[in-house]
Amino acid sequence: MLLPDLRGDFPILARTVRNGKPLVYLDSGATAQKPRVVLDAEREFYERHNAAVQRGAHLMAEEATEAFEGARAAVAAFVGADSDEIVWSENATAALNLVASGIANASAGIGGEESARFRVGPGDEICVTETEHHANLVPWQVLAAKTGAALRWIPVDDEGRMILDDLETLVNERTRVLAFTHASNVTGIISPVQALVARAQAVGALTVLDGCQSVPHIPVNVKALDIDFMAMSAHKMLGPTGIGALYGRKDLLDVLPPSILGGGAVKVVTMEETSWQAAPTRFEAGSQPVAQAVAMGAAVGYLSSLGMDRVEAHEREIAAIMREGVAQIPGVRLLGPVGDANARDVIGVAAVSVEGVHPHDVGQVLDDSGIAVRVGHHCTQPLHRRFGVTGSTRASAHVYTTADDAHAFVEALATVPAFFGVNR
Amino acid sequence: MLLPDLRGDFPILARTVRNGKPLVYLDSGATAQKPRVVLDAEREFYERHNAAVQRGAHLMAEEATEAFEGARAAVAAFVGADSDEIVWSENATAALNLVASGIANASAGIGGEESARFRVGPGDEICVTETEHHANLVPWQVLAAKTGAALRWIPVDDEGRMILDDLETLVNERTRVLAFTHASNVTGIISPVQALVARAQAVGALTVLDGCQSVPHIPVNVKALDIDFMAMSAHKMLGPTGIGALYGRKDLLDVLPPSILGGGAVKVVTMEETSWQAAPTRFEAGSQPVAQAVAMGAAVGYLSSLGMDRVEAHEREIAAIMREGVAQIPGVRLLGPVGDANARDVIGVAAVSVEGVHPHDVGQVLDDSGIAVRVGHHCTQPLHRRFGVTGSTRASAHVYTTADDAHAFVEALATVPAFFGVNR
Amino acid sequence: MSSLEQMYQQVIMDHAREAHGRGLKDPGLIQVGESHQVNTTCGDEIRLRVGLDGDTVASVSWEGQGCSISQASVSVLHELVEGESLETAEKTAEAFRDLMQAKGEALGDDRDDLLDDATAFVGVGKYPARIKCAMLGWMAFKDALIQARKDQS
Amino acid sequence: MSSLEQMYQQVIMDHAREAHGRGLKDPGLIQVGESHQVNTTCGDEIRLRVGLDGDTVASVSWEGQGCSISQASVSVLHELVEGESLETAEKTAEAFRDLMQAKGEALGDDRDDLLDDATAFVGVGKYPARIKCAMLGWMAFKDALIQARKDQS
Ligand SMILES: Cc1ncc(COP(=O)(O)O)c(C=O)c1O
Ligand SMILES: Cc1ncc(COP(=O)(O)O)c(C=O)c1O
Repeated sequence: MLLPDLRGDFPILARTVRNGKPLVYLDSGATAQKPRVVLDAEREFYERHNAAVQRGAHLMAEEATEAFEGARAAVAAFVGADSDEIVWSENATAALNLVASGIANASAGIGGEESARFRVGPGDEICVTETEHHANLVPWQVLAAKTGAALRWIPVDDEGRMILDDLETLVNERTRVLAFTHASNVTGIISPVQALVARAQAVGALTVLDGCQSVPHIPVNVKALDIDFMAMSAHKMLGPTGIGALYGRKDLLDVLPPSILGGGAVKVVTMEETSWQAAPTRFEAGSQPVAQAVAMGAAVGYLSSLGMDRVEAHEREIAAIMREGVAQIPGVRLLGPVGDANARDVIGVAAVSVEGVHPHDVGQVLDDSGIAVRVGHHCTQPLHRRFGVTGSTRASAHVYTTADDAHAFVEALATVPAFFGVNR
Repeated sequence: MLLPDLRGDFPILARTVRNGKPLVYLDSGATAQKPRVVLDAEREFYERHNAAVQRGAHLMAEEATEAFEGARAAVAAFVGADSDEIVWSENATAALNLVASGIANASAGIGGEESARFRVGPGDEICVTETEHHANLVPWQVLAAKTGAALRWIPVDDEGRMILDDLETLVNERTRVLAFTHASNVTGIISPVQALVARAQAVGALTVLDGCQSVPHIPVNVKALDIDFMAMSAHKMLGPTGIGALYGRKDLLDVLPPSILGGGAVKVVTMEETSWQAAPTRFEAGSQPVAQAVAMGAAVGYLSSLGMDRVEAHEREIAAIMREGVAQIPGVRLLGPVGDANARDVIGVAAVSVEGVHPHDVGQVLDDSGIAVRVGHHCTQPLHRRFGVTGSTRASAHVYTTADDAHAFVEALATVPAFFGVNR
Repeated sequence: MSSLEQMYQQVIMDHAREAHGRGLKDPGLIQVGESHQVNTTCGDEIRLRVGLDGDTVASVSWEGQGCSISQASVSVLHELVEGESLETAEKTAEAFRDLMQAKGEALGDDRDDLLDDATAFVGVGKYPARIKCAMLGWMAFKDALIQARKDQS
Repeated sequence: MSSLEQMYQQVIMDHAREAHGRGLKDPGLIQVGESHQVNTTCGDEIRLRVGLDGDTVASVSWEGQGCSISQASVSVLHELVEGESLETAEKTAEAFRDLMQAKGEALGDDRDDLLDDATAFVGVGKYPARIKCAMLGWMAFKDALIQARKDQS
C-alpha cells in the first residue's frame, strides 16, 4: 500500500460495532471520518478564538478573522485557486444551487446589466449528464423550468461512461451551461473533463464541475482543468459536516447575483434597495460556519501532507481489490467498468447489485460483520434506472482504508447469495 | 444576580486578551460563546457516531440518525414546536431566505397548484419594519423586485419603537407577508408581536418572525405567539457555528416549494422532473450539518437547564446596569428607550453613540481594556440612518455575563471622550 | 440465533420469496381505496388496493418492489387482514406497529395471536432503519382504508 | 507607550480633528479621476478626486466620514502627495501599504522620509482590523489615479 496505516489518526476507527466486531468503514463516499487534527482545530477555535469575523474591533474578532481567511487560503491553494475565488457554502449541494439560483436571479433581472451575461431564457439550453448526483441535476431542472430554457443531457453507456458521439449536438450554440461531475459516486469513473470543457468553451457555455468525489481523492487543479465553477464538500474531504465550498472564476463571481441575502453580503442598504459586495463576500450572507471553515482548512492540510498523488494511487489499489474481488462472485454485478477497464481511471468505489437480493438486505448482512456500506440509489436515480436496477450496495474508500478492509468486504459479500438462498 | 457565575462552563472565558487583561466578552449579540457540554457533544458525535444520516443500513448510520433527529426534537421542544416543523439551515439568514425564495419559486410556478397559496405578484404587498436586520429585509426586497409586489415598512420612533398608528394601512388586504423581528439587535426592544400577528391574521398575511435575538434570551413559544415561520441561529444560542433552524407551521411547510435542491429532499427523480418529499426533508437537500445539529441540541439542553425565565431576568439585570450606566455618561447617547422605559422590556443590549468619536475608535479603546464589543451598523443600516448615525458601539450580554462585566463596560466607556479629547 | 438470523427468520424468507397478494385486483362493486407509498431511503415503492364490503376487508392486493422485509411484511399483511372484519384488521395493524416499536421484544400479550406469522418480524424492531421497510405496506394499508371509506362507488 | 497610544499618536489625533483636503474640488482642465470606497465593516465611505497635470498630482480632494484612523490617513495622504510627481506619489502609496503590512514595525529604510507624518501610522499595523481603515483613502487614491489616466478631458 502506498499510504501507511492511518487508522490511528482517526479516533472513530477504533470503535467496535455489532456484536463487538471491529468497524470496517467503507461508506466514505457518503461521508468521510475525521482525523484528530481536524477535530482539534475546530475545538481550539471555539476554546480560544471564537468571535464574529470580519467586523470586530476586538482582539478575538481579529484572530477569528485571521483563522477564517487563513482556511480560505488553504482550501484555495489545495485546488489551485486564488483566495477570493473560494466561497463557503453549507455543503456542495448549496454551492451548486448558488450558481443555478444566481443564474435564475440574473434571468429575473436581479443584478442588472452587470449580471446580464448570466441571463438564460426560452431558446437557451442547459446540459447535464445522465450520471449526475441529484445535487447537480435538480437545480438545473428547476432553472430550466423557471427560465423556459431546455434541459438536455449526455447519456451513458452500459458501463456508465458518457457517450460523447453526439456532444456537438448536445452542447451547441444555444447551450449556456454545461454541468457535470468530475467523478461518479456510483461507478467511480473519472469524467472526460478536457473534452467536455473544450466543447463548452467552443460554444461559450459556462462549465460547472461537481468536485465532490474528485477533490477528496485525486489531485485537482481548477486552473489546469480550466473550469468556471466547481463545488466541493468538506465532510467528504476528512473535514467537518456543515461546510462546503464553491470555486468560481473571479470575474464571473464578481457579477453573479447572490441568492442568499442578508448581512455581510451587502454594501449599502436602504429600505428600498441594496447593493452587493464583491465576491466572495457577496455570497456569504449571515454568520458563516467559521469553526467549520477552520477545520476544513486543517483537513486539506492533512490531505496535502499525505500528498494527493499518493492518495489517488492508494485508493486505486483499494479499488482494484474490491472491484476485482466482487467481479469474481457469481450472481454479483459490478456497476461501472468491467473486464480490463475495471479498476483503471476510477476512484475507490465499488457499487454492486446482487442478483435476487435487495441492496438493503445485502447491506444488513455486511453490517452484521461490522462492515459499513451504503445501500440505495445514492442520489443517482437516473443512473440506476439506466443500469436497470433501483438501487445498489456501495463500498467506498478513503485514505484510511486498508487492504484488509477491502478483502473483508469481498469476503462478506460472497456470503450474501447463500444467506438469502438465491444460489440454490 | 439570578444566575450563578457560569464562566467555568465556558472554556474561552478563562483566556486573557490585550496586555494579558482578562476577557470581558460583551459581543454575544454577534455570536455567543459555547459551554463545554456543547463542544463535547459535537466531538463525541465525530469520535463515536459520525455517518451519513437517514439512509444507512449500518449501525453508525442508525446512531447518527437517532442523534440528529433527537436534536431536532430538542430544538422543537425548546420553542414549543413539533419535530417535523423544524428545518435545519446554515444560519438564520438562510432560514429567512428559505421562506422568501420558496415564495419566489411558488410565484414562478414551481410547486404547482399545491403551492399556489404562496404566489405573490403585482398588486400584492410585503411588509417589514424599519428596525429589521438586513437578513430580514433584503430577502423581501428581492422577492418584491422579482414578483412585482410592493415593499412597505412599519416605521419606528426616535427611541426605535415601532409606530403602529398606521398599521391598518400598512398591513392591508393586499399584504401577503408580514416579516418582523422579535427583538432588536440594536435597541434591544421586544416587538409587539401580538398586535402585529393579530393584524396579519385579520388580512390573511403570513407572519415571519426573526427570532435571532429572542430565542437565546427569553422564553419563546411559537404556538403561543401563533406565528407561521420563525428563524433562529444556533451560534447565538450557545450552540455551534454553521447551523440555524426554521420553524414553520407544518401545513405551510409541506406545500412551500424548496429552493435549495438536491439529494435527500427529493422523492422521485427522472432526467425530466422531480417530486419533493414532505417537510422538513424537502428543505434539507445535501448532507446536513449533522454534528452541529447534535451540538445545537446540547445547547438548548443547557439553556433549558438554566431555565429561560431566569435567563431573561438575569440578562435584564445586566441590561439595567449597562443601560443606566451609560445614560449617565456626558456625551454618550443610548440608542433605544431612554428615561423610565430604559431597561424595561428589552433584552441585554446597550448600543451607544459617543459624540464626536467614531464607533470604531470607541471599540478600540474598550478592546485595550479587554472588553470585546461590536462596532458598526450591526447589519441595520436603515435603523441607524433613522437614528441619524452611521454606526454605534454595542455591548450585548448572555447567560455568562456578570455584573462586573457590565460595570467594566460602563467604566471603560466613560474614559472614551477624554481619550479622544472631545470633552475639553 | 444472532440478531441477523432473528430478523431474517424462515417465515420472513419464505414470504419474501413467494409473496401473497401480489398483483393489483379489481375488487368489483365495493368501496375501494388505494395508496402509493415510497420508502425514500431506498426508492422502494408499494401500491396497495383495499376493497371494503360493508364491515369486511374483502380484498387486499398490491404491487411494487422492495427488500425482503418490506415484501414479506406486505405479504403477511395480505394473509392476516384479507377477509377479516374492519375492526380486527385495524387491531392487527395497530399491534404490528407496536411490535415495531418494541425494540426486538415480543408484545407478550394476546395480540401475539392476532399477529400470528407477523410475530416473526419481532427482530426488525432492533434495527431502526428497517422499521420503515416493515411498515411500508402497513402504511399503505392504513391510508388505503381511509380512501376506501371515503369512496362511494 | 501602550499599543493603543502608539496607534493614536498625537499626529494622528491632530489630523483626525482637522483634516486636510476635505471638500471635493474641481481641478479644472486637467485629467481627473474619482473613486468611491466603502469600508463595509463599518459603513465608512470616502470619495476622492485626483487631478493630474502631466506628470504632477496637481490636486487631491475628498469627502466622506470615518473613524479617526481613516480620516487622519486621508488627510496625511493629501499633505504628502498633492503637488508631487506621479512617481513620488506612487512610491509613497506603496511605502504606506508596506508600512501597514509591517505588523507595527517601522520600515527602517529611506522610505521613512517619504512617509514623513505618515510614519505615525506604524502602530496601526498591529491591529489587522484597522488596516482597512487606514488604507481606505489610499485605495481610493490608487483607483482615482487609474481613472485619471484614462481621462482625456
Ligand atoms: C436580529 C437578527 N437577525 C438576523 C441575524 C442573522 O443571523 P445569522 O447571522 O446567524 O444568519 C442576526 C445576527 O446577526 C440578528 O441579530
Ligand atoms: C457526486 C456527488 N455530488 C454531490 C453530492 C452532494 O454533496 P453534499 O451532500 O455534501 O451536498 C455528493 C454526495 O452526496 C456526491 O457524491
